[in-house]
Amino acid sequence: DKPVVGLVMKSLANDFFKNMLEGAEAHAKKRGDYELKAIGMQNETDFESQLNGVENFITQGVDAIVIAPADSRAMVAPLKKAMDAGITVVNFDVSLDEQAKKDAGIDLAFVGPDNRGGAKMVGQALAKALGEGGKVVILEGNPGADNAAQRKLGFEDAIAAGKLDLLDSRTAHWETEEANSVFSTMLTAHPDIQGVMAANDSMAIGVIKALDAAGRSDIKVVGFDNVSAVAPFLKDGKLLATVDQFGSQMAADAIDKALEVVAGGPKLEGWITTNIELVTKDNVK
Amino acid sequence: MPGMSMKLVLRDAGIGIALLLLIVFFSLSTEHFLTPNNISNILTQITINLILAIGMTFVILIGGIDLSVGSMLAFCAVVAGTVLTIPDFSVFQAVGLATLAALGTGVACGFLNGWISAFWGLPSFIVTLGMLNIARGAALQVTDARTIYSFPPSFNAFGSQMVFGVPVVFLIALALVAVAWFVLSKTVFGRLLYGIGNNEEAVRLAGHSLMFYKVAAFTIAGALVGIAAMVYMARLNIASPIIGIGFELNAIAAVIIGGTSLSGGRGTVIGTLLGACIIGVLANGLILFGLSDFMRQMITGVVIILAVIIDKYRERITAA
Amino acid sequence: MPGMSMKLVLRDAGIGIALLLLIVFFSLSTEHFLTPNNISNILTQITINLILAIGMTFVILIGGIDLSVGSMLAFCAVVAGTVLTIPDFSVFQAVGLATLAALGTGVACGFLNGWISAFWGLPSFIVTLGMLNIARGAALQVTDARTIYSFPPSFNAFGSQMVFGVPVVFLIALALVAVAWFVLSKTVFGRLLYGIGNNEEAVRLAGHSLMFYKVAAFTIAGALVGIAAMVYMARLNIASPIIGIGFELNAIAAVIIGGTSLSGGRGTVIGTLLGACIIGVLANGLILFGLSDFMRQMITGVVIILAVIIDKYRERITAA
Amino acid sequence: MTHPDSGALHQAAAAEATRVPILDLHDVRKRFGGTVALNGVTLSVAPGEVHGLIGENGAGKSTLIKILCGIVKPDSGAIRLSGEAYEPQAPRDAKARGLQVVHQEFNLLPFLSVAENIFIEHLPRNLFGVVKRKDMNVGARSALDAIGLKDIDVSWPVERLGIAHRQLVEVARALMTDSRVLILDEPTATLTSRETDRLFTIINDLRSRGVSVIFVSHHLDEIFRICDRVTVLRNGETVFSRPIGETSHDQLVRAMVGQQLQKEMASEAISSAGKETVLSLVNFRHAQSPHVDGISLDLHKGEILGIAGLVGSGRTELLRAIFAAEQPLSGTRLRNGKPAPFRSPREAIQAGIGFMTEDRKEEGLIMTMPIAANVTLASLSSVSRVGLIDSKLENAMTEQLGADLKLKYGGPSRHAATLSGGNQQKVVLAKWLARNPQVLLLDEPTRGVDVGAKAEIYALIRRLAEKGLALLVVSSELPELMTLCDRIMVMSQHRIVGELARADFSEEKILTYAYQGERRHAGH
Ligand SMILES: Nc1ncnc2c1ncn2[C@@H]1O[C@H](COP(=O)(O)OP(=O)(O)OP(=O)(O)O)[C@@H](O)[C@H]1O
Ligand SMILES: Nc1ncnc2c1ncn2[C@@H]1O[C@H](COP(=O)(O)OP(=O)(O)OP(=O)(O)O)[C@@H](O)[C@H]1O
Ligand SMILES: [Mg+2]
Ligand SMILES: [Mg+2]
Repeated sequence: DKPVVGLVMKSLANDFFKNMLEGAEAHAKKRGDYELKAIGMQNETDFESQLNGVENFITQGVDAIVIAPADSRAMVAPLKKAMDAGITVVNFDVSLDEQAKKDAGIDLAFVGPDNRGGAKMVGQALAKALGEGGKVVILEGNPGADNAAQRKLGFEDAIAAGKLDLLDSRTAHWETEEANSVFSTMLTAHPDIQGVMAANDSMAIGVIKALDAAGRSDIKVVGFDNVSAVAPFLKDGKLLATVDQFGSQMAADAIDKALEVVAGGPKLEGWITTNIELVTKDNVK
Repeated sequence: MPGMSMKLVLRDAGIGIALLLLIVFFSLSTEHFLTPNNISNILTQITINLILAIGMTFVILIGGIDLSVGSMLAFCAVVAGTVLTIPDFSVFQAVGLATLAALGTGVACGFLNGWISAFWGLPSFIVTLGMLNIARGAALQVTDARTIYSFPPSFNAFGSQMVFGVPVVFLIALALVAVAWFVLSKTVFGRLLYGIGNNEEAVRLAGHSLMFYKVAAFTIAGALVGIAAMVYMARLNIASPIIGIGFELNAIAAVIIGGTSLSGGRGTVIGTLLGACIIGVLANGLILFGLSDFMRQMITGVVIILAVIIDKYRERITAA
Repeated sequence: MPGMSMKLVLRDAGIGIALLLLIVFFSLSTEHFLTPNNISNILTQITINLILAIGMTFVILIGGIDLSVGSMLAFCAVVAGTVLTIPDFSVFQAVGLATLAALGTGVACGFLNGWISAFWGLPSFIVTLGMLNIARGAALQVTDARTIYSFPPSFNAFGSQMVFGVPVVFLIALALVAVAWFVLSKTVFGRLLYGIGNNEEAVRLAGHSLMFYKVAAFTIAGALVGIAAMVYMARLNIASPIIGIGFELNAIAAVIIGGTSLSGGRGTVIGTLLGACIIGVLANGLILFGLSDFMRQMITGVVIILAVIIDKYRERITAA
Repeated sequence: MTHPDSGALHQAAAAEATRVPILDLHDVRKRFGGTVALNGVTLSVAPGEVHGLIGENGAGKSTLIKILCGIVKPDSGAIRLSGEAYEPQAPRDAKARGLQVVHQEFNLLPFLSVAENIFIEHLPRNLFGVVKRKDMNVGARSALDAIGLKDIDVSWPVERLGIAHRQLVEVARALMTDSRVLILDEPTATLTSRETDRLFTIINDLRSRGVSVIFVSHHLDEIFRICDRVTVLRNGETVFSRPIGETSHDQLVRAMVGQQLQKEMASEAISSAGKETVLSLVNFRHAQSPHVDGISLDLHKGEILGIAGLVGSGRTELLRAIFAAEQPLSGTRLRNGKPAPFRSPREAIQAGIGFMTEDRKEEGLIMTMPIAANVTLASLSSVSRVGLIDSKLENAMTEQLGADLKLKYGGPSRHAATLSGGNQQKVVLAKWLARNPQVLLLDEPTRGVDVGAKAEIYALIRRLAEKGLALLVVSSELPELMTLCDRIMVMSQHRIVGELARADFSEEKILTYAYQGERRHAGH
């Protein structure tokens, strides 16, 4: 009968992974030659439930596990266990840590976007708009989250490349309300802010609302993820740019790759990059 | 006699002293803290927590607790958000109906919380922990995890309206504090809530229905969640099923820092107001002070403890 | 007389009935639930929550609460993880020292929780809420938000070791349950903890030092967090400063579902074991059952409430 | 039932009193905010002496005791124990120096077993700190046997016990440790004469072993029966301290209240009982009752019906069931001849019934709320308009009832917890009087109330009965029932075993009935 694919994602209570799941489900329906089982986790840092999910999949004897790891290191050991059980494993969205893979003695390809590159891309869009010496602040994602760290590095790359002046960098834990509060306060401390780099669009929305409330239309904001709620802001210029990672496609691509291997295809290797795209007023849908 | 009245002032001031110390400290140590702009920022930032904490005060006064306010906030918001984005209504109709929807959802959830715990005699901790999961799941289910946005601009404008530099939403919260204070300290209803928190059995044997008052306290908390959800939407112009995570802890913290006893029967909503101010001032001031995120988190913990220690110290002095 | 003993069995079984119903339901409705593999999965998955819940039982029995266990878990883990990755030690030394470090950190934080609340007479809710922030901030600060990894392979292997299909870490937790049960029900120390939860003043009037017992309860909870941190590290092979968020609610839920009164003085650690099992079985079974995540969250909430309702219903029946 | 003859012991005590007093208080003072609780107490207790401490409600007896055991610190004054300065900082210090106390309010651990409660100070343990449960249970059993509490199991949680049993458990606990001074704050307030007799046997035994006992009671006959010496406090001052042989009942009363008391109690009461039945029970079976046929009785308008019985005979249960505080198992309750199937106290109250419970701390008062709030708790609608409390009205009502009941209090806004025990009891009574009920159920109405106030309360009850109020009074004090009631029913083992009309009242008859049921039960 049909091969079973276990899809392990992060929090499904999140537009990004929700889109991803829907993409995967549509894909499963379209192909029709495999069975999809998907799980998510309770929240961003709930490593346990991903671990439990992988263990449950091993118990159920799925043919392939396609995983967006919650932590680039924690998931290495359970995935090794899955591989030892003869399950095909594909890693997507967030790359497992190279060193950790080496230590565990596994070799696993990565299908996914370049978070750091994407952040640099959107950061440079801001740098271009501000010019050299532009004063910016960063709103970081959850401290300790791999993609948050990658995006922060990407922003810093852009700051270095564009010779921007970084005034402050703080976390708002990916959240709109917290971003709103934290940013209003940052704006009080640094009234001369010219640009804001938010590590996701939810926080960018919080920033935009804070700017509205303060009556400041001179400050430029960039985000990340291209969630549908920012489309109006891109159109009216309140959001300068964001990055689309095509999440709905990403899981489907990874599943395709996994099924190829299950069907007897060659082992995957290296980094199979997926598309990212800068979204601005010009190309927003 | 002057010593006596001094003591009374101190007692009433209570946690106010800790708040004052914080304000003085941040005024002296940071440049922007006492600017009108920043003050109105702080007031805006306090608002939602304060509204939730008012409702929480009712629940804690009867010896209960409500862990579900964060999830309920999300649920109320997405229900109201759905109504608000129905295209056929005028702004006026849409906002009116959305407010009713938010209140209705909050009241329904709060009622369930109260009814289940009172009827079955279950600890409200567990019942509202259940509701925490149910309301969050429901919010995700009805929206399919998507954010609702593009509310009427005039609704959004209301969220950042100021009157003499004071945010209108904060004035609403303040009005709610006043109403809650009146209800709790002047009415029969409030008196009996305190009574239940102190000695349930005595109140029951005096011929009052515990069921009614318990359900009422949770329902009031639910209604206030509905109001908080509307304020959230007006401020941020979105309604998402994942908002409000962890808000319950902040609301409970405001109530308890404000001197209300977790075992019920003692406390005031004025204390809750001060408690919410402490939390808000601390969050704002520490950022202005320029501490790193991690240090800020540690110091927040330390100051929360210090604030209640100061309150305790004051109590010891006035008792002596 | 047979009716009588039946009643006693029912009383002791308590929440066990709810657990049994859940197990029967999932066995019948899903394919994989009762497989040896899945059972050992469930047991592994329960372990950490169970260890934390044991400590929480001590704290709740004296009428306290500990909101800081999740943050403390992270703090203990990163401290122990740092020790564990010091290159110069042998595996044996490293694991030994790391265990000491985890225990020491947990004990120190727990002691502080207990001492501050007992000495100043502060509600433990607020003190441990402070500690929640302090420990999390400290964990982030010492690691600069980085994950610590690459522990000795043999340490990691230990985390997934099985004995007759039962995970070793679960056996450790079970041993801790046994010790805690013994301490609480058989020793003078344990009985006085119950006594304090019943009526603090009476215990004080009987000439005992409340301070000692309160501090001890929180310190024990801290030590158990240290053990849980080691288990976490052995299982996931990492130590991250952001682990354990929200674990306190799960631990408290296990204790209360297990029949311990949130106001103290009543409950057993066996109940806690059953409560942790309910939470674990539910999480596992609902995934196998194939419900969508959102439905699963809602059902989790409903079942938590139902479980305590069943317990209450049983109580009413046996009381009659 | 022979009262232990203590004549010989008196002489021994008198001889010892000339030696160093074991406890010596000089000019001890204490004030709480504006209230002066102790205003110069001087007291001296000799070794092996039973020292009676009496005074009106609020005279300062309990405060004095709290000072002695380290709960409250005195403002000034000197205390010496065996000649050495004594300043206890905590209850532990007092215990270490050999003082044991049974407090007026209970301090038990409701969910722990009776045995654990008795041994809470020193749980028997082995080397590893493990409780020696067998030893503990055996020890507790014999401790309970010693004070005559045979019918309860030491492994029961205390929450299952009635209030009198709880009191006895407290006494048993205090007796567990050898002490030099044993202080008993109104231990007999909830006991029937059987238990009181046993307690006195124990006190005599302690006295013969050289232990000093401070005994607080509002029952002067008890003071004369057991004490070697008596000290009277009035308004926080020692006004009188004398060997028992050199004083008289009247003298003590005069010293306590500062004037001659009217002989209210002895005055021959005229029954105002009417024909109209306001409350009747038909085969009414309360929750703990083992008898299918239940209890049947009629209560008439203006009647004062007493219910006597031994501790645990089911009197409290009966009142609770009438009031629907607990649902009865079967039977009918009629109010003015019509069936009244109340489902909750609320409905009982609406039908004009009031119920003053025996346990003021757990069921009667809201300790941390103002006195006024407690007084109006059951009649909030009459002090409020459209749900708003009229605090002027509320205070007026409180002051009015406070005056009627001779309440000694700091002001209507003070917390109930600041009142002395007897005054707390009056507040509970005031709560029900404020409602003007037609039927009032009273469970141990004068528990801890002093003689003067008791007379006032009796007079008040009589006046209310004359106005048509029907009262059902449960009391463990037979003289109280005999003074007050028009009719007395005797309960034993959850059923009515006898009824006496006023003309036939005598302690002997009542006790015969009460014990009769007991014997029959034992015979099974
Ligand atoms: N904590 C307190 N705060 C304020 N006043 C108090 C407090 N404790 C006692 N008092 C007051 O001190 C006085 C003495 O009270 P105490 O309890 O010693 O009386 P008592 O002689 O034991 O009376 P009773 O016979 O009614 O038990 C009373 O007026 C009482 O109201
Ligand atoms: N929940 C319970 N479980 C078991 N026995 C109980 C319970 N409640 C009361 N009893 C027992 O029922 C009997 C009747 O108690 P009740 O309190 O009515 O007696 P009483 O005559 O009023 O005596 P007291 O002077 O103790 O108040 C007592 O022996 C008591 O221990
Ligand atoms: Mg007293
Ligand atoms: Mg009774």
